Amino acid sequence: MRLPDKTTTLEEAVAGIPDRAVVMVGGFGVPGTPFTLIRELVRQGQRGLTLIKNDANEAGMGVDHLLAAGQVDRLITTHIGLNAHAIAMMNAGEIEVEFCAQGILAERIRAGGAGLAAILTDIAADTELAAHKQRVEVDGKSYVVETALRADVALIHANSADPFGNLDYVATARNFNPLMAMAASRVIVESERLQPFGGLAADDVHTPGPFVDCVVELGDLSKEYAVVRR
Amino acid sequence: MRLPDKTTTLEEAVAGIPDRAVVMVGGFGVPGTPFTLIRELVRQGQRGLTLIKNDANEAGMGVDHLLAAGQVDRLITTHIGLNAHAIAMMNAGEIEVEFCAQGILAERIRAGGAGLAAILTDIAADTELAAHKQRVEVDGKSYVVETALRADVALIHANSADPFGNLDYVATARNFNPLMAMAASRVIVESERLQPFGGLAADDVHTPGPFVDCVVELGDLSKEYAVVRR
Amino acid sequence: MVARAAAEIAPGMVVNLGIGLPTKVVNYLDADFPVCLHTENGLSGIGPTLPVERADRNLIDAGGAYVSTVPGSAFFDSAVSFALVRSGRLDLTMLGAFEVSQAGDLANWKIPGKFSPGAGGGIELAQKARRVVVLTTHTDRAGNPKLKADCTLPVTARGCVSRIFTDLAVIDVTPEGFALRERAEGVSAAEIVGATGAPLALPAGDIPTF
Amino acid sequence: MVARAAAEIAPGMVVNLGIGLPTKVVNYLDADFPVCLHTENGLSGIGPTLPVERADRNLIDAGGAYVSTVPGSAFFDSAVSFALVRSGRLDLTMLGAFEVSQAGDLANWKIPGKFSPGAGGGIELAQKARRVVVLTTHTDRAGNPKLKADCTLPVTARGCVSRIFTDLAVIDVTPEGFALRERAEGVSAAEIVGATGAPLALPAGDIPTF
Repeated sequence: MRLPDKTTTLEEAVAGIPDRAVVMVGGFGVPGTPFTLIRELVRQGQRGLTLIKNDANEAGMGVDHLLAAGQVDRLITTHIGLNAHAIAMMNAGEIEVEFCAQGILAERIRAGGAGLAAILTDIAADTELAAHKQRVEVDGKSYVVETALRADVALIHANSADPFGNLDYVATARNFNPLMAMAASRVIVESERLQPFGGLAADDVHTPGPFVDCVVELGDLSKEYAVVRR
Repeated sequence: MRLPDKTTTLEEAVAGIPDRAVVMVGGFGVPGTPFTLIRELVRQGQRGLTLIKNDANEAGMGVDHLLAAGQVDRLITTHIGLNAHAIAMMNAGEIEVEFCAQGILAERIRAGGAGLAAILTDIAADTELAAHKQRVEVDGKSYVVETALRADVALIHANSADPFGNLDYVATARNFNPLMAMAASRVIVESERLQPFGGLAADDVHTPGPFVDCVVELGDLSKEYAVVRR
Repeated sequence: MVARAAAEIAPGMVVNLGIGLPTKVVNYLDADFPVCLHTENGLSGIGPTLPVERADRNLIDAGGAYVSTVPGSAFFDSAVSFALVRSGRLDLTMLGAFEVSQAGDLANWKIPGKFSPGAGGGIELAQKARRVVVLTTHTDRAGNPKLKADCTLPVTARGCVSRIFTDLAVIDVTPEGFALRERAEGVSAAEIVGATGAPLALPAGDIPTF
Repeated sequence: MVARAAAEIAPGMVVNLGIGLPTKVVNYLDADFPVCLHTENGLSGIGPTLPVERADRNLIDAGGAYVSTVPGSAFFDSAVSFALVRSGRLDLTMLGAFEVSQAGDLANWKIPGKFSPGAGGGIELAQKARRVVVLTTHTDRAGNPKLKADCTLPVTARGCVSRIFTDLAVIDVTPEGFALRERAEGVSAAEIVGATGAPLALPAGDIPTF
């Protein structure tokens, strides 16, 4: 026995994404955002996408390219305050935006990755975010039903990967990546480094290979990955 | 700023456990079972305990000492097939046993650690394990409500710890330990090694320190930790 | 039978081999065969089982055997391990059985009054692996059929079993019930029908042997 | 005001400092003070903020500032980060506010028609930290009170705020409503009452200053 090899090219990896796909995109701000996969999705031009991402990056960066190209119908997110362009598109009705409390977005994605139907929580119960959501009473208390989120595709940025798709992340670039890497039918990874089989210590793997479908090694990183000078 | 120091003695750590406490105990078979903490709990003699543990270890090992000493009223578990003594006590009505599907026990503990009220799942829906559990309909499908589990105390076995309670685990000794280390009001850790602050790489921490209350460094390991010769 | 079952594993699969007979399937996989073996206590990429002298006290499979790693193994906690199972990343599981019904219901965890150790991870493996096959003797020790019209024991999961490998035959569970696919060398179709506790559809023409 | 708020932090606490004013509290903590700062994007043990030249591109806080680690820091994913918050491991959070009601309701995430970027992690911090204190100017730019009988803006969480630090005063939310605890040096109780949009209970005797 040996483990399967899932390395592929950027073009092939992204070509598997159909129009109208639901696409999870890792990252919280710059760290962990798969800028190269996003750029390729812009180049290939799939349309009618639903994006699930913590934030909308900033204007002119990351998923904003998908918004600007008119490829996105819907965005499920927690906060888009750093992208005035995304707010303008939302206000003009050019994209539909569903806001979620940040930790609940994380849990809904994790629930999808864990094969659960939903979680029950009291978070945001008093707010307009949960105003129209189903409620369930358990042991005499009322909870909001937060349904699991799954996607057709997840775009993941890793620090290092082996050919089987074992991944690690670095610092706060971890954020939503390991959650989304469990919650999609097709998990596509861009990795700053490609290690040989066994190159990641088995105890230090953050995302186990069985969750991953395609591994793309990054060459030199584009400027989008760099420290943002404000 | 510096991080707080949570190291303490074995005796002090366990002395905080009251009679009738709900106690989670890490481990799956031998690996990850906190044998030293269990032995101290036997020595101190707290009674009327509810244990939450994947298995009942084997007769004469681990939590079986608590069962034999009559300290346990109730056991929430997935499989006790390797401990004939535990099965005999269950059949004689000397302990009450609640069985749970293994991954659902893991998720119920994780839900407790994540501050959720419950998860909705179809697992075991057709079996007697879920026969008397609440059902909820979501999007036209019926799901079992599996309520979150929390404990008064969690007994955790780590490979290494720093004084703040950052932990790592090794190999399959991880199992339920990181889940239980999030799900108890008081989390007590026995660690094979005590590292200085910064001795664990921030990217490789399996349980972050904020979840942990007490860290006890183990000396030489007792025979219970060794390879089992059958 | 175990060798025949091993042929069920396709290249690239993630596979969980249940305790008992299924574990032996690993002995029939080629060194160069691309497959990932999963054990629910928290390991993907199981390597060979080790003798006690070379065992790592912290490295077991769900059955308690001292196993090893391969290049590319990963360890994870029990929640992640079953997340993998429930979210559809487990392509195949091979399980033992007390009974299998013609509807594919599986009973393998409890014999009321005799054997009630708990289900462990069996329910999730049976219910959520993309394909569930059973390895079992065709009849129990008393000679009673394990393949039945209905399960009489508490079920593990309903309608989950696709195929059954026994010492006598390979049998598929179809929408019409049990269908004989292959017979063991030297075993007749009539013997198999006689040892099966529910109607068994026979193929037209010769029955392949294994 | 920020210095006064810093005194709210007790030794051993796990603390999340919200974006804006609260972040500055860190400047008033002693090097030897035992505390763990948490940021919801996945770090416990925040170290000093770094200038751009020394920044690590992968190491930010939830507000996007380039921060650093301390000996004993840990990184984790967003699910673990909020598990920590929701399960009661966050002792204290300091948040900004648009409005606080006399019942302790907090509004700090949305001004309909003007500012609707989403709540980020604010709802969970407000709802689940063991203690929630607010740092804010006493009035908005137009001079209108931010402390009100009821919130007029969409709430973040109800009944969550324990204490409010403003440029004018330290005010507690009690079962009977707002209660003045301290006043800024040179500010009279009458000024504070005048700038507060709900009844404010005054202490008997002298009012301590900060």
